[in-house]
Amino acid sequence: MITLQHYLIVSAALFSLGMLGILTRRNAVNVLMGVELVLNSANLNLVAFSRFGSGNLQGQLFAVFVIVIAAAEVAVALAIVLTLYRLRRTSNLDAADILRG
Amino acid sequence: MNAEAAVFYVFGAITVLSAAVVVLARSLIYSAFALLFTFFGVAGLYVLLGADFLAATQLLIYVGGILVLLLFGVMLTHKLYDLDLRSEVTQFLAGIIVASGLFVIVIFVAVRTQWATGPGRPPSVTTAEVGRLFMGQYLLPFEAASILLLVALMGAAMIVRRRRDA
Amino acid sequence: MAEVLTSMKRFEPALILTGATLLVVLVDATGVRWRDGAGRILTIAGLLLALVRSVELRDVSAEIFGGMAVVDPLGSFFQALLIAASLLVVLAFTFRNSRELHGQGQGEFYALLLAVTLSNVLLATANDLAMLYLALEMVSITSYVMVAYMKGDRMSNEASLKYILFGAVSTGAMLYGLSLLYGLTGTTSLPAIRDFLAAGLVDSNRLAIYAIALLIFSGFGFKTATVPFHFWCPDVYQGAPTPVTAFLSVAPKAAGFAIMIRFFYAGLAAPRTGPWDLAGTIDWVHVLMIISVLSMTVGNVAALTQTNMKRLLAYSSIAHAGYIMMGVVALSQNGARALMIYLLAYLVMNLGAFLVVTLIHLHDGTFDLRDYPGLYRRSPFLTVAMAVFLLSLMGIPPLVGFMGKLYVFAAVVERGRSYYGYAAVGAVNAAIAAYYYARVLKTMVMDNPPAEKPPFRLAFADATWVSILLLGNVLPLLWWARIDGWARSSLSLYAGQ
Amino acid sequence: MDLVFNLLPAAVPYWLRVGLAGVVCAVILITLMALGPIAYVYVETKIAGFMQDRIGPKRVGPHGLLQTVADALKLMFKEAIYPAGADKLLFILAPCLVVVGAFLSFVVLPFSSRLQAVDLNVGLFYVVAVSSISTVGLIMAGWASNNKYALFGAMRSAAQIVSYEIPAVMVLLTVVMMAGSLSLQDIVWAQAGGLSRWFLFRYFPLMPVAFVIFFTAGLAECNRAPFDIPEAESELVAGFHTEYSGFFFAMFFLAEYTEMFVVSVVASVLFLGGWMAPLPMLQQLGPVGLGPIWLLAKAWSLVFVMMWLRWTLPRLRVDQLMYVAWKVLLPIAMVLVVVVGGLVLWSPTASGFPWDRWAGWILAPLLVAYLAYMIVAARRWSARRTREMAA
Repeated sequence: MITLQHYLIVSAALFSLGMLGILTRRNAVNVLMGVELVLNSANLNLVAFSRFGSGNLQGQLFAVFVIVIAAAEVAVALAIVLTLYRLRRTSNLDAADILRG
Repeated sequence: MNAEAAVFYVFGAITVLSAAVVVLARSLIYSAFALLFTFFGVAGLYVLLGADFLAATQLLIYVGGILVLLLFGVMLTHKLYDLDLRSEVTQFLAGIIVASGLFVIVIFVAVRTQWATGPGRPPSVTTAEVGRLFMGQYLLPFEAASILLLVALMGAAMIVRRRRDA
Repeated sequence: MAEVLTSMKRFEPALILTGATLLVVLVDATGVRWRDGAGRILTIAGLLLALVRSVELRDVSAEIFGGMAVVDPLGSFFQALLIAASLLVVLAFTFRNSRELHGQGQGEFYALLLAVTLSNVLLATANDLAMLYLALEMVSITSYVMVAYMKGDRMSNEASLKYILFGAVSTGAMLYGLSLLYGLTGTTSLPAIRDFLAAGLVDSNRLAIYAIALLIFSGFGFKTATVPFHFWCPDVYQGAPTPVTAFLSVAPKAAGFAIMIRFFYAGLAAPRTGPWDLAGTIDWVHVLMIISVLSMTVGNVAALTQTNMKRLLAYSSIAHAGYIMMGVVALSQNGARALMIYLLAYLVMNLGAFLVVTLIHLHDGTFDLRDYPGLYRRSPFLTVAMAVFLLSLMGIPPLVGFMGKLYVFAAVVERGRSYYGYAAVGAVNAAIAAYYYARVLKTMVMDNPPAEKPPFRLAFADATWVSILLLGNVLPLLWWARIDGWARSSLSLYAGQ
Repeated sequence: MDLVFNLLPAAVPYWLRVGLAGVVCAVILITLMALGPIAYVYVETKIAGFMQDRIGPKRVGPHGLLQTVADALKLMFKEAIYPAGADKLLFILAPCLVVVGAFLSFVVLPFSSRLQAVDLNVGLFYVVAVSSISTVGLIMAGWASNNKYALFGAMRSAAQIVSYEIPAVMVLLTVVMMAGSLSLQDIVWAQAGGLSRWFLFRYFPLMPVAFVIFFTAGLAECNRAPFDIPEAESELVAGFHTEYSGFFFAMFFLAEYTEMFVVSVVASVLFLGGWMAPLPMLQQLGPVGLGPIWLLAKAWSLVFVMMWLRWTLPRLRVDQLMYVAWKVLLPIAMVLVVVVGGLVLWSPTASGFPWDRWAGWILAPLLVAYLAYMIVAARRWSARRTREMAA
């Protein structure tokens, strides 16, 4: 029998892996991938709670909005990364270093 | 082990393993392609949870939109033959410690907590209901999201476009 | 259908802002020669109209759009504050007086500004976790674009990259917390969550609620730029075009505090024991107190060594977030009122300081404090204005900044003996802050310039707006009773059925 | 699936019946899918020959019928060549993804009221969603080949597919609003009652435009001429599959023709009444009805139009391609969505709109007559040409 906890564990694994990616990778695109993992884990939580908990659809609708927001965010982020690349020829975060102090 | 459990373990394994590849792969491009399987696995879990509309949305937007954008980002910001896209592993140890700490805490929370119990929602058709909610209770966020998309589209185009005088 | 129409009537400011945004986009897309001027006029008109409507609607208190948002006096206060902030930015900062925005397209800027204002308003009135997250991300995403507004400028680009990555991570963590909160309570509606939590927590859920609170706070902390979620702040403030910096330092911060109050009140307070007592046995006060103290200290100490004015003001804004947080920590009606008054004061003083910095940059092309000597002789007016703004930020008596500080300290002290130490830390911090604000003044007035530069020629409009902001720091004291009364009467929140 | 399921005796345990039904359906579908392209390729070569005034394949089998079988066999047994520096894992994975993406749609295609693997509630949405898997596969192929042409082809292809997906989905919305459902089966049922009820002929000047937009976007999503920029021979050798040979090349080929077929079937379901006969009385011919035959007839005619277009129209330039998608198709599609949405609210039934009842009956014969005339004229012209050549 698959219970809520099964899904929560998968989601916890996704969340931690996403955070690991965010903390360890130095490439902007890679950090974004980590963020996507975190968002997916949260969505999985929302849907699982909607299925096993209250039974309302609020979780699912929330998840739809999260997906839409993620798309907008990635579009803007990649535009910025592309501009950075055009200006610096790299998307490595360590190269973004002129703002210091 | 019944069919549901089998399907769950298959999709769960796909999700988690490919997510691990996303995070640990040395080549950026491998991470990006592994992400495809993560999204796919999550979509499978959605189906299992009875969220058919959401699963299709996941495929459409995450795979067809976000992943393709990310792939474009990877390819446009790296020289074509730059196979060795290794990232430095400087903070790897610290990252592992923090992430596994988080993992333990979140698992502990997930298992120990008494989550809200209710009637639950046996897998059923959701599309019509989702549509009605979008046009009813969720009208405000729905419209707000459309403004957000408009602004993001405009903003992204503006950022990438070169200056008028350049 | 009828419900939607009533809701729309009650939500008119947001609708006006939406309409103005779309109009500006359309006008800009036509490509006609007068589109820049038209965009500006449309923006100002839209903001004015929205401001008027939000003040007119201040007595309504109801749920709208199926409980997705609420209108109530508190929301109306913040709507007015946020719209006024945008209006001041549009009026005082123009494409003419900002060297950084010269030659950039104007229509998109106004459209973005209107969109941020709209999202700020949505954030201040959100009443559902989905709406809260959506509005928060709307504010963030539009801000990212505004920070990157200087095309081809490396600093602007880097600032925006740091901003978006940091923002994406903290809001992602927040989302995870929100999803757990949904699981714990089985609903995404804030009043329903409060009812659930008020019914009492099972002991084994204590850990969960702590984890949830920390995760969610990462989102609020990011928006209000409090420690430990402040790392983006100096870089972004320095890299962004100064008008954007001025705007970001005021409006999203205010919106962040607005939703924080609403979240703590409508989401976590226990109605039975009194409006501001928090649910369960969660030790919020100490968590918030630590964050507040850290913000003040980190901000002020780091500001001591800054030579770039934008960075200095960035650290100062982190410190101010710490002071404002005192109002949240007090967790009382007076605390909330103090927070509101502080934000009002912060609006005029911070915008004024940034305006002077922009004008100096327009003439000398520098943000560096080391280039400021001799300004007193070249433009006594600007120097005096800067002095007033900085003294106000310091919290010197006859200015509004003092009133803000007075209210927050009073709100904290009246909570009892155990809060005295906290107030003392705040006072010490204010003293540290006085040092670096005074240093700026000393540089402007007393230091000798290495070479004589020509005197300033200030455009009439710029001088006018500096004067208006200057008066904004002084005049409110004449009508203080009314302002205090407005804040007091705005304290009521829609509490649900 | 239900059909097979019900054929099995009740004595067989439930899970076995489900399993067997699934397997049988899968086998039928896969055979159909794999054999289909062989036929299309033969037809296409013949059509190409005809249009280019030559004979086309002739040697293997009668009238060259076995030519494509031979080609397929040759491709199967050819050595798979991995280019130097290619990423072998991704190189192999890519064609698989593309094929999977193309085949997944078959799960929901309704071949008749019973012959459908699953009638998903989100059927149409699902078709759109799974088609995006192929995009990722194309990019993967382009990257893994370690070849500039391949990568450029892949990027162009992805950009093209993503761009054209937007007008296509917009137009789908009009149909969804009229049918009130995303399920393909429901959409077919909403068109029951003969020709004039087909969505193509509703709201007369509007839905034909919608159909043209959908078909154009569908062509572009299959990377078919005149939208075959990604594999433009003269510029990019062969686009993303430049480096592929042997079996993997065959897989790309298979995927392309499968996608053509899927797009045609979806277009027939959405606009041409799916498995419904043009006249209600023709519907129940024979013991089980001729649903699949009607659907395949419609779909194959559309496939034929695709081939016809390929050999008639010149290729577009990249900028023209994007121009068409964003500045021509998308605005029209958006206007369509709004107008059709308003019309559906205003007069939900077909008879509510003045031209609905007779537009189909006039337009469809005209269309058929025009096609027939074109074919006859072409044959006559070709016969005359043959005589001239002989003379």
